[in-house]
Amino acid sequence: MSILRSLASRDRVFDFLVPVESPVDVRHGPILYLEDVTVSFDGFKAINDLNLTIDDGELRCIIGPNGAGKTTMMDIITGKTRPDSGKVWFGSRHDLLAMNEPQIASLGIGRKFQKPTVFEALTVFENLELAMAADKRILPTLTARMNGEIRDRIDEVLKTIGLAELRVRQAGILSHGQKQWLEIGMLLMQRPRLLLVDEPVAGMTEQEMERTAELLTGLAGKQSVVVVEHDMGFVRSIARKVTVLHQGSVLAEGSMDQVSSDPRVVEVYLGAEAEEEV
Amino acid sequence: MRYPPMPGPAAVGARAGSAAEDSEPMHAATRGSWLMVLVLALAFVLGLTLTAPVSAQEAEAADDTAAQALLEALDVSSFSAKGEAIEAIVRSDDPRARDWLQALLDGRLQRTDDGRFVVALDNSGRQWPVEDALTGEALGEMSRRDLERIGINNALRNQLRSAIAVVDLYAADVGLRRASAERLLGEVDGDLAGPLAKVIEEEPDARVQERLIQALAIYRLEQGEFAAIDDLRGSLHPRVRVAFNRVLNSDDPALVDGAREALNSIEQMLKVNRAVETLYFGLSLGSVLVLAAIGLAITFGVMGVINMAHGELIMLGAYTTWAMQQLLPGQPGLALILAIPAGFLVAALAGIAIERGVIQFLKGRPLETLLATFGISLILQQLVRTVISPLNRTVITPEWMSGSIAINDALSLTLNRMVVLGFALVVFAALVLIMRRTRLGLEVRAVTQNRAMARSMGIRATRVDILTFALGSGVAGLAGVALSQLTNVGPNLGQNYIIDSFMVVVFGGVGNLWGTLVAGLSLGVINQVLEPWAGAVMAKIIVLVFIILFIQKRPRGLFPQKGRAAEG
Amino acid sequence: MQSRSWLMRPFGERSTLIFLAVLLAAMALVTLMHLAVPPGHSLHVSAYTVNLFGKYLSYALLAVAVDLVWGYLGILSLGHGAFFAMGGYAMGMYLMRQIGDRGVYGHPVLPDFMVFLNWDSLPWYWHGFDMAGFAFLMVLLAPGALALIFGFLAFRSRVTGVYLSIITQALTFALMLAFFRNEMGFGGNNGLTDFREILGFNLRSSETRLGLFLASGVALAVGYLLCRAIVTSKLGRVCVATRDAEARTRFLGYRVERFQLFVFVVSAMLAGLAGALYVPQVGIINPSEFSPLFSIEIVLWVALGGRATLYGAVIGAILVNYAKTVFTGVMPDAWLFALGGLFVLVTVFLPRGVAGLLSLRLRRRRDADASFSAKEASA
Amino acid sequence: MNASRRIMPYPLRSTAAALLSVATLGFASHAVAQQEPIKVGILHSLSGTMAISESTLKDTVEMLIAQQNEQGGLLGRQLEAVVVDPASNWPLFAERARELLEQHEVDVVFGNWTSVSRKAVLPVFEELNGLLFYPVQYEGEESSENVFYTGAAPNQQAIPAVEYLLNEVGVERFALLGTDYVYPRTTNRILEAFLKEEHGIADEDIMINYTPFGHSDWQNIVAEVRRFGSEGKKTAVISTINGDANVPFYRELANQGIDAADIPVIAFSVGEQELSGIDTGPLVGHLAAWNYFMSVDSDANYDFIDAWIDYTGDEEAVTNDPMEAHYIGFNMWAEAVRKAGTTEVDAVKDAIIGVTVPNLTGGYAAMMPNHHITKPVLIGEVQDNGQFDIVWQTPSTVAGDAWSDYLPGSRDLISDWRKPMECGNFNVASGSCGGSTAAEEAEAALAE
Repeated sequence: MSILRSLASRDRVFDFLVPVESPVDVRHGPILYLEDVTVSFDGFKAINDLNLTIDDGELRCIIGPNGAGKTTMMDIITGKTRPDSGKVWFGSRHDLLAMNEPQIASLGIGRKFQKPTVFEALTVFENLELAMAADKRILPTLTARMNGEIRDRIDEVLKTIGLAELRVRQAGILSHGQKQWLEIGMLLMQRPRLLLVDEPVAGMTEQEMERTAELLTGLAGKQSVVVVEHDMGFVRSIARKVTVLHQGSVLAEGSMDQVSSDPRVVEVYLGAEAEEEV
Repeated sequence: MRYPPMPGPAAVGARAGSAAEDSEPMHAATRGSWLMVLVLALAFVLGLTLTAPVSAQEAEAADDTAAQALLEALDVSSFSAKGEAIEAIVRSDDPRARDWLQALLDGRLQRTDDGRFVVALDNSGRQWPVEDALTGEALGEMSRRDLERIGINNALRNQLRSAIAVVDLYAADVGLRRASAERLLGEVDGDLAGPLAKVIEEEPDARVQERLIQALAIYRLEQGEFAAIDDLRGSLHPRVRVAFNRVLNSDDPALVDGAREALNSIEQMLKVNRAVETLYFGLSLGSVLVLAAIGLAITFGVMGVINMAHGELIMLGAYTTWAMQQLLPGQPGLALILAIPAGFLVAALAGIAIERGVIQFLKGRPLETLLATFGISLILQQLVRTVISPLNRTVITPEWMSGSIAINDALSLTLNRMVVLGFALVVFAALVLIMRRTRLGLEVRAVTQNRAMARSMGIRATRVDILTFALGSGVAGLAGVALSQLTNVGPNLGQNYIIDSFMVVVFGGVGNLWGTLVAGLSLGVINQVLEPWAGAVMAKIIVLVFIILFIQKRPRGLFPQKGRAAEG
Repeated sequence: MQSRSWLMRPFGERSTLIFLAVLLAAMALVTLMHLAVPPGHSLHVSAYTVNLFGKYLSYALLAVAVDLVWGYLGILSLGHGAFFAMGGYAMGMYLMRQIGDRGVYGHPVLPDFMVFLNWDSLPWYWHGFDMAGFAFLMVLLAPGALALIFGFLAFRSRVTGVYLSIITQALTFALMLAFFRNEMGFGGNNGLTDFREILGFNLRSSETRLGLFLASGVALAVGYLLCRAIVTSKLGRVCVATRDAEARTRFLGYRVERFQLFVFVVSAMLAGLAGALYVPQVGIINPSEFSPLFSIEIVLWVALGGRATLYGAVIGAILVNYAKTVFTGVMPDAWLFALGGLFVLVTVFLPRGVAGLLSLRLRRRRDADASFSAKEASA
Repeated sequence: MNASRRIMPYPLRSTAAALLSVATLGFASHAVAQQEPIKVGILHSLSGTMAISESTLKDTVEMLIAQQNEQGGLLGRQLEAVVVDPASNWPLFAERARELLEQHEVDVVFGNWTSVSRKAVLPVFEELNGLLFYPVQYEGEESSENVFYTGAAPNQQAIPAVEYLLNEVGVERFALLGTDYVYPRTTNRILEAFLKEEHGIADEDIMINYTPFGHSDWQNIVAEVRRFGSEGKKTAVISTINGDANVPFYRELANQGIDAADIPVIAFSVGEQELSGIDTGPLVGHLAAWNYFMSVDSDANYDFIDAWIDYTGDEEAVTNDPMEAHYIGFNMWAEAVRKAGTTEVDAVKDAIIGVTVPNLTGGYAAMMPNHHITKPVLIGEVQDNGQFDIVWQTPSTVAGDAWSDYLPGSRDLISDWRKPMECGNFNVASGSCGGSTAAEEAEAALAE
């Protein structure tokens, strides 16, 4: 009986029984490591033994036509979807498949959704406050107080994302672009080791795009960033290494020039655009 | 009237004394005396049937004053006196005797103010068509106010049935003979045994013969005749079992052993029957659940609308049935048939009204629809209370739906529930077809999958919503029509089913008709299997708790919708 | 979003202060008009009316409890009547034990219904209820425990939205059936009644009734403050976050199910407290308090008053029940029409309830608070 | 609405008073006293599930009041009905009772149907010393100084009915089916004890089963009864099944081929009104035990029925047992008021004991010292026209017994509200007032 089992695994009930999360171990290379991951919905293979490795501090762009499994891959990494088979490791110590979303998040994996999701009923300030890396168990949250240090961090991020003067506005009334920014801001507050960014520039103006590009490239090095994006221009502007997904598995990998010269890629994906661009 | 206004204790006491005598004839012990008389009468009736044409005229000519006297004797207050009067009628060689007894049994034998006896051919309504009990000539209609019924009690009913049974042994109609043979099982006594043996030899119909043999065998068994056991072996009839049990404490060891051995085999077969019966009960309860829930499976499952007024839509269907029977007095069957489309229509229209009036404003706010529709349910209930009546309404069960089909002597399946079971399956099949095969079904599925996309492909989503909701509501109406045959038709009818319906849908998996079917039937069976040892209440509680826990284990029910759409 | 301790925070809100002021004023006024004004005078408030108000206040507390989970957590519980009733039964059992040998059979220990159902000894779960302390503890723990178990199962398997509403309804329905059974030892359909005294005070004296009225008022105030403190804390904001974007909250590292469970249990305990105050004032508790209909009615109070404001819940509870008292008096048949109509109208035309009518002022106030916290933030 | 007045509920005023004291002056009228009419409170549910049964009782009392007023009222004062609606909600019953006694200061109350509602109002009537006339057959085990029980106690319905089955029908096996609440529970326990002790019926010949309110799926239980009845002994069902559950129950009986002649069902809570909602065809021959049937042949009854039909203006209107109980109760109260020359509660309470008024069955009903009345017990067989044919009745009237002789708990208890005893639960064994178990079980309890 599931209840009994869950009662048996008491760590899910009592916080103090949760083993202290050890810092991510990246001494031997990659920070994220997917091996032979496969997941299917009703027989349709969204991910088909996918292999992917992200190095510490790397900025990686992932491109691919619709239905290539980009979002599903993110779901798997963040624990939202369980793969049918395969391995997913964070550093060399944490098996992500054994964890749920909050645990993964608290390990330092932050995610920005394709569709910007912020807490519309809360103010910009409060959104950031909630995102902030802190003791997120019940009582500490209940008794949490504001202090100068926290404020400074929030202000800092507010500046970075350029929403300083909107801090007391409800997030619900922000423009689409502003929401994107706020969400990125929430990621920054989490101080993640690995950022998963799904289509960050959708619905952004040129200037906003540039700033986003700066931001992301700026983050790289301190943190590892994985960007899923359709906008080729944007990808070119930031990408060092690009991975092309097709039908749930890696089609090609390398620098933008390498992949865009890869005939298979051109055929399945860039082909169309290349012609347009000409 | 039985008793004049109550005077002092003494007088009443005396009457109570007579009341004690009233009950005399009902004790089996005293049956013999008048059964013997019967036999004599029979010999005669038999004789009649041999020389029919001649004796017919004689019968016509038979002295009506004597007959009048026979009937007069029935018109007394004391039941014992009536009992004697009935014997007298049986004893009289009057060919009309059976008709009188039957009329008396059905409460159709009436006395007019001027002392004539008439038989009401149909005693429903205020005006009854009657015919003269003696001459049999039709007397047109009479007001029930001008007629006084010759009342009988249970004791007399028993006496009459046995009497008629014996008469019917010689009836030409095999149906009557079968009925009488059934009746005589366990009623045979010394006086009847002799002639019965003769009847058996002459009986052409095998079934009647077999029955009569058993009937006789029971008597023989009681007389301690060992051979009788073989005639009775394998019969599941309760009376046979009773006979065997009686024998168990006889002093003839051989007989006792034979009886015990026979009993054991009977018990074995009964166990099987019991199981089949429980299964049937479960399925029929399940079919009710399915009927009640299937409409919800559409509105809730497909449209995601929590329609708390669903129960009241069921209620509307039931009331439509009642209204139909009011419109067509005397034809409950026809009314019921017509109520099926009518009930569907009424409920469907109500559904459309609800959808247009409230639900369309609450798109994407399921919890709010829950509250709003709950309000509607309250209004509908109170509406029925004020407009129609707070009292339950009488819905008549047509002949072809009452009674039960005997599978064997111990197992018989009730007809009304069998009809409902079948009805449920038909409705279900129809719905599945609509969803799978029709344009509407296609559009419905399209809209539920992806509203915007469906729109852009030119599907008028609003129209689909209306139709879907109307369909779901209409099916609720059908459920009401069926339920009117099983339970009260009253303002609270809906409330009793709404929670169960939701349980079934959630348990089966939202948006999955098959899930609803399986869930409904299985819950019904579980409930009925539990009931005998857990009791009705506990059974219900256990089922509820089971569902609650099940939802924890599988939040999306038995047959969840899979795939990306359902994720997160 | 101030830097003071979470418990003190509500006192920084204007709405809370206004609410407390009004509540206390009303209590004082009623007390005064009951005691000081001589009977027969038009301003006299009779014991009957005091009793009535006491009932309304306990309902109001119940509504606050429901608003906490529905308004801020987005969980529409159709089973809060169950927690209310359990608190009521806990109190009822204490009051039954207080009757002692004054029951019709004069049995020193067994309540009357047990005597005539021929029970020879007290069932185990009745022990201890002769002690006020234990009983009052149970008033909180019994509903709390039920909420803990039920919530734990429901939230960890992520049963949400409509499904949750429906199984909460199933829960209270199952409990109703169970309590109707006489074997349960809670008096079956007749429930618990014929109470004599509470903590030594005669329940049939108007002084005690006034006391209970005041107690309900205080309980409401405290409950309101507690809920306010919760919703203004960071935890409160996590709840709102969960309500609006559960998945997002998870990705931020919050164990959503635990926050839900915590608030759910707190709410259940408040409901239990409300029930415990309700029972001695109406003088009977029976399984009909478990009926799903009652639970849904509670939700209506909140909806009418306005979700996610807490004071809206109080307004709603008092309005609806007052209307009920009036309607069932003057035009009984119309009551269900009125109630049903309310359900429809409020949900369709008044999604933010009475409180929503003051929405303009509300928004201004919220901005005020926000800028206030902003000032603090930049300070 | 002739004599009755729908009053604005008091809370309206007092809230107004409490919250905006200005507006209230208009309402102060109730304090002004002149030759006031006698106020008769009516406490019957007019909405909710119990409205089915109770609303007709409200009309009955209003009719009786109207009739009384036509005869010049009481003590030269007019009677005035004060109607409130407890809406089938038990706590609300207590609240309304308090409203009647405290706000409207009624002189007497006629009301309640269910046991639980009576239990709910009991403390209120005792606290505020009111008068309640309770018209429904009930489980007994109660005798309050302020309540007069004009319905049947178990010994006025259940016991005689079972004796009829034993002696007249020759029943040897009994299936006791009931809805799971206090009335069936107590009645069945009394009957069980009675059958075993008085008639040596064996355990295996008694089957007891309880079902929830409004139970609708009777397949299993009826099948069980069928088996229970096919053991060769004459079997009868004693039904304390309540209200809505009856229709599906009788339907199932008929469909499974159980006929009144084979296994008669005798019901204690199915009367004319309930039958009006049932297709009586299948029920013909089944029994009911009451103290009154509409088919009773007496002038008093015919007058009452005519009056009732005039009052309701409904040709098909039926009368039933609780209506007769109110008829008796009302007349007893009126008689007592005349005797006492006042409506003052204590005076009426003393005066009413021993008062004798005609009942509708052509006899007389007397108020006993235990606040129960004498009644004849009638057994009727259902006819297909929805009426009952009276097939048997007790030779003389039976006095209601508050405390059953067949329950260990109440065997030694008697109730006598006359001076000097003035005790509702006097223990003849211990010779003390205050319950059966007070004396002996105290030690036992302390020993626990």
